[in-house]
Amino acid sequence: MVSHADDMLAVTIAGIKMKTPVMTASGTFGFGLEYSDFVDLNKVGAIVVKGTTLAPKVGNSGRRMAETPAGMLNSIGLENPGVEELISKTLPLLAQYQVPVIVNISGNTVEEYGELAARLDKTGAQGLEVNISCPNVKQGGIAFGTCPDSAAQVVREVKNMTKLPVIVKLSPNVTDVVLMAKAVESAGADAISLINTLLGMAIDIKSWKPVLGNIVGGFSGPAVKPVAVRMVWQVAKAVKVPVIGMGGIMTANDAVEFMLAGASAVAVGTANFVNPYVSVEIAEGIKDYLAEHGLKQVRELVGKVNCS
Amino acid sequence: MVSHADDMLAVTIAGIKMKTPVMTASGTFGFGLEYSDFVDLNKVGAIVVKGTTLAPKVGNSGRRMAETPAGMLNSIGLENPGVEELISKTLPLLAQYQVPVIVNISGNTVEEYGELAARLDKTGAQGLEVNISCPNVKQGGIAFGTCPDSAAQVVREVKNMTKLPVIVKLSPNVTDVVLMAKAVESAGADAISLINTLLGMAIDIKSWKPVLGNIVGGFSGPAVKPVAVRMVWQVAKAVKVPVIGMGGIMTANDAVEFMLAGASAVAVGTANFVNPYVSVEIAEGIKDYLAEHGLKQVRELVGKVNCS
Amino acid sequence: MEAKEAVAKTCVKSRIINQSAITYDVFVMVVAAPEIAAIARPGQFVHIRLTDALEPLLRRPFSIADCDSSEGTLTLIYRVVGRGTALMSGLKSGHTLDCMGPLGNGFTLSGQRPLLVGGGMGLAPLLMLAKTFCSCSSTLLMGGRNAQELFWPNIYRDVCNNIYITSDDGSLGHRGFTVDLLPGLLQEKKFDVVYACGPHVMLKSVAEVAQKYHIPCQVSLEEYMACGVGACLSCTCAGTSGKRNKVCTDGPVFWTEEVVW
Amino acid sequence: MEAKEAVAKTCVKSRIINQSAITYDVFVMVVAAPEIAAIARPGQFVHIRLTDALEPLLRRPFSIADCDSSEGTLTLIYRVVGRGTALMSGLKSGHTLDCMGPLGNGFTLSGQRPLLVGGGMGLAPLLMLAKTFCSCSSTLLMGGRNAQELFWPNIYRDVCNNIYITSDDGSLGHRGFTVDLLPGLLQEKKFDVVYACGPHVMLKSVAEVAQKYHIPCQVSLEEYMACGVGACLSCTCAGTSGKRNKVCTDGPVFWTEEVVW
Ligand SMILES: Cc1cc2nc3c(=O)[nH]c(=O)nc-3n(C[C@H](O)[C@H](O)[C@H](O)COP(=O)(O)OP(=O)(O)OC[C@H]3O[C@@H](n4cnc5c(N)ncnc54)[C@H](O)[C@@H]3O)c2cc1C
Ligand SMILES: Cc1cc2nc3c(=O)[nH]c(=O)nc-3n(C[C@H](O)[C@H](O)[C@H](O)COP(=O)(O)OP(=O)(O)OC[C@H]3O[C@@H](n4cnc5c(N)ncnc54)[C@H](O)[C@@H]3O)c2cc1C
Ligand SMILES: Cc1cc2nc3c(=O)[nH]c(=O)nc-3n(C[C@H](O)[C@H](O)[C@H](O)COP(=O)(O)O)c2cc1C
Ligand SMILES: Cc1cc2nc3c(=O)[nH]c(=O)nc-3n(C[C@H](O)[C@H](O)[C@H](O)COP(=O)(O)O)c2cc1C
Ligand code: FES
Ligand code: FES
Repeated sequence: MVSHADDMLAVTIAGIKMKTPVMTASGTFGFGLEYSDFVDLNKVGAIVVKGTTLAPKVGNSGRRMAETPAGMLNSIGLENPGVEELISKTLPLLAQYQVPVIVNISGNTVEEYGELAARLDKTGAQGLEVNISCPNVKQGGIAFGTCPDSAAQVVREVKNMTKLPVIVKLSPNVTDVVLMAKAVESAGADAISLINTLLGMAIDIKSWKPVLGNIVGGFSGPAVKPVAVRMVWQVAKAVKVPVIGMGGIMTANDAVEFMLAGASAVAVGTANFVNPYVSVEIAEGIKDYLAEHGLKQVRELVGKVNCS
Repeated sequence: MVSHADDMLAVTIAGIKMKTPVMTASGTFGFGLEYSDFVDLNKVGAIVVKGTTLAPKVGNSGRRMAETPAGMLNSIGLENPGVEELISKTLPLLAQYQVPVIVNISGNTVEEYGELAARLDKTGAQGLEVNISCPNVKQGGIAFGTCPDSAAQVVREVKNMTKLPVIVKLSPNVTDVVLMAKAVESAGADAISLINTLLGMAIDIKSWKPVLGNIVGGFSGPAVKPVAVRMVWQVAKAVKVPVIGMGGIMTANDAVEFMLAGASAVAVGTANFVNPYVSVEIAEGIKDYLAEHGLKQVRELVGKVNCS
Repeated sequence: MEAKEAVAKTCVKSRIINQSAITYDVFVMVVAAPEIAAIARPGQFVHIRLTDALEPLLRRPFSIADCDSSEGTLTLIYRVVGRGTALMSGLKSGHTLDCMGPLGNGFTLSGQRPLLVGGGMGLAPLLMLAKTFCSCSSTLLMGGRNAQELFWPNIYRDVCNNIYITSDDGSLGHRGFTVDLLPGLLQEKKFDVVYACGPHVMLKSVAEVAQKYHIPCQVSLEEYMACGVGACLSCTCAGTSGKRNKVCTDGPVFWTEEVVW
Repeated sequence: MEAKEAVAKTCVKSRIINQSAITYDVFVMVVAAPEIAAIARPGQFVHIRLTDALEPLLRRPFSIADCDSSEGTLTLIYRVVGRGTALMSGLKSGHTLDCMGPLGNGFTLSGQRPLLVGGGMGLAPLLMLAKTFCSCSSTLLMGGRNAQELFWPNIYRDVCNNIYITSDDGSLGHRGFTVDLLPGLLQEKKFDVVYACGPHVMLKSVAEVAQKYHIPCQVSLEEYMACGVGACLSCTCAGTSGKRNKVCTDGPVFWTEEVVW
């Protein structure tokens, strides 16, 4: 039964109905099932599964994660079992939950993105998140994420191949994130999510080697929040499609900050590792915030930052 | 008297001789004099003074600083007394110390940069740091810092107008920092410093207003270190001129990390606010590190990260 | 050159001697910082590093509410408003903080018959000032939201002879603001200087009234601070000289004429 | 649906019951975590959040070295190697940690006559394993750098009947590595399973020798972990099946045949 209080939190992003605006960020919540001992998956806004590629991928070798001040680096390199296993094994398991599942896809070429979209069209997935911003793979990631034309091409191809809502995930490693946002919006993106990880590096001063096997890695966690809030604010002002905000969200207050900046929904990533209950706790915290402020709907927050 | 141990730390950057590779970052150490109760300025590698403009500037209004997880935002907006007061009052005061003084300059136009360089040519300043990366002013900052051609133009103009060594300070808010580095190197930069602050934002969830009066601000401190190390590594590999590394340095270990990444010298910024003694303590810590590792010269660290 | 003068500003590892709660969110902390206590003047402040960890990163400024140079201790009175003060309030005696100070310019002790006007936590720095003036029986006008917030009369009982109290809701003393009583006081009594500390709106109206009665007035301002020593320019505010005032080093205490209100 | 089964994995606020130093950098900590103690098996681990602050941010994994389900306590034995363990070693009894667990797959208790081989801190998880086998008198082969590091014999004295010791410098027991004694032991005694935990190089050579003598062997691996529950893929390593193994959920204990060495 959906109570009145839950209604307060309900949002619809690009046609995807969510009970709460708190999603889980790709790559940080596995396929959801890994966290089912801690979180009632039915209480999560949406599960965005690990970045998926056509063929299975083993990812990068060597050490893959490092802690940094109030943040972390990862260089997983899109390890995943490939889209076929996702479709045949994982999506059916997720179908038992009443939670929208969004598949994060990554290709090496425009055609691969299209192929992924086509295959996922009628599989139970309720949306696609097009990852054009993975810093951890040579191709198929950052190249599309830093060039407005390539990004638009990917989005058009994906839109052609699927009827699913298409969220495009932007990289923060660009001079002008608004340019990228407008390019993918024009190309048909139904929503925009940001930020993916910043590109970072750490060096071990004992061994004189990079800490990560892949030398550089994706930088996430509370440390990056100021950059993420800024970019969400810039993009939300510039586009009409809904924005999903993420980057360093640890608490309900952080989520509210992103929503005031213009995010219609948020995603929690690194925070899951620190507190496995966080996605549900944040939703409850937002509800409390709304109540304290006499608001009836979470969407009353969206973009309400007063910059005058 | 210069002892042997001090020799270990001596570096020369673009002809500027420093007793230690630990400089103070512009805007975080005032004109040096403010910290003279804590730090023997003669023990600092070099003092980079606050960003200086032709005319005095009052800077931005409203709140100018905010703390973030392991970092801070500032929106000072280049408040400074103008180059004439610097030349007539401050540089003479600094002349009593045996420490190189580098003037960080910011202009609204290419000509202003040139004019600043010309005026500072014979004033006791031992070098210029050309700030083409201030995120806190509308003009004269970020525009030059994100376009390789404009950056090169500024550098050429400055080089034409002065015989002083010219350090060019790069912004991290770009897609391709190596492109910028190569552009300013080709234009004649004698050294490159990075990173300036990332562009960040914070929103007050009580008032629904941006925390900073200027809405967005420059993001610095330990939180940004992974981005800074990555960019220093990328740039140092790509250019022949020396690189001055900064961004989140709090300890001698952090400084060593930047030097392994390719920095010939480092600058400490935000850390001064936390520990006013930090610039000298870091130099001493580097000396200890060298001794422990059986190294004779700090330059033996530079760029020695082993990525094979 | 050998005999070195006492360094004006320093950072000292300061043991917490005592900490106690006055209300659920206001605490009194006594720390050992002999180097600072030896030279601190009323109106100056200390900038405190609460932890060696990187979060919270920055120091926090607190007025020196009292100072015992023979014991080498400083007293701080503070309200828990955020992460740093929450952390601070949880620290136990014996724990060590890093105190930087004494910072800023204190009050100018020029007057013979001073009136002190304090609102909220602005009463903290006035305490040391009042103690300095003790012999000449200073007068204190204090304001707060309600009786619960006005624990200050207890603190000042033995320090000020004359205490006037206002509260927003009338639950203690006069109902209204400090500035309501100010004209009356300035008219009757022969005060030759006003010292004020409290919320910005209060300071502004105190300054106006003092100016009207031609009584010199100093105010202690508050601003967000990073360095505390005049280096970062986080804390500057418009000054009447045309230059910006640094609250941390030009202030926190200013003559009202110096401030653009 | 009403009577809910004990949840396999959980996060519990765990009071530190006791903490003591064994050497200058190795500590034994006992925490109250009844929910975890009730179901923990040898070889499993807990993932600990040390502070509510944002730094250090991530949890730290520690093997369950002992577990008292009736008392509801877990024992951890850990070495201070960095920021998190340094912080941990400074915590006093009564302080509360956040323990997530029990995580991972423990040892398969299939053997009747097990040989335990441990190096360095790898001896921590073997302790609970040895206690489980106590009745059938397990044998332990332990190695360390020097006598100073080999405080373990004291810990294991009442747990294992037969203890063989090696040290790199010969300051205690046989001079050399555990693997030096392994062929002799596997030849003579009739061990039907080997359980090993320690540095990767040691595990590799133990696996080789065990394989040579056709004795099934399990090893407990260590990897850098973010989530601890199989979600982030930080900790995976190449597996012989062609798929990558997640050390946190497929392991940390693996049959040697599963591991690409
Ligand atoms: C010169 C001076 C003297 C002060 N004396 C006292 C005193 O005696 N007693 C007392 O209770 N408070 C005093 N304050 C205010 C006190 O510094 C803040 O309440 C405190 O810094 C809040 O820290 P926080 O981490 O709890 O809050 P947060 O909001 O978490 O702090 C975030 C950042 O904002 C800064 N900040 C927050 N509030 C203020 C504020 N009001 N003024 C300046 N910076 C702020 C913090 O220092 C920190 O950098 C004084 C401030 C100044 C400038
Ligand atoms: C399953 C498992 C069980 C373990 N059991 C024990 C034990 O019983 N006793 C013990 O002393 N140690 C054990 N370790 C190692 C222990 O987790 C690390 O020593 C500890 O995390 C170091 O934290 P730090 O903050 O002091 O070091 P830092 O170097 O500051 O830590 C930085 C990051 O690296 C990670 N890290 C550092 N060293 C290791 C390591 N060796 N293995 C995995 N992650 C590491 C930390 O968790 C953290 O994320 C175990 C590791 C794993 C994976
Ligand atoms: C371990 C890890 C793996 C990630 N994998 C992916 C991925 O496969 N696809 C993707 O689009 N983003 C991936 N991300 C990025 C996150 O989805 C998110 O954008 C980023 O971490 C910022 O949010 P956070 O600060 O809350 O973690 C990954 C992040 C982490 C930490
Ligand atoms: C308060 C403040 C003021 C700054 N002002 C300037 C400036 O005037 N010119 C400039 O080039 N950089 C300025 N910077 C950037 C620093 O010099 C430095 O590049 C940056 O802070 C990163 O280093 P950090 O993380 O050690 O602080 C300023 C930084 C801070 C925090
Ligand atoms: S706080 Fe830095 S100038 Fe005042
Ligand atoms: S630690 Fe995240 S998958 Fe193993």
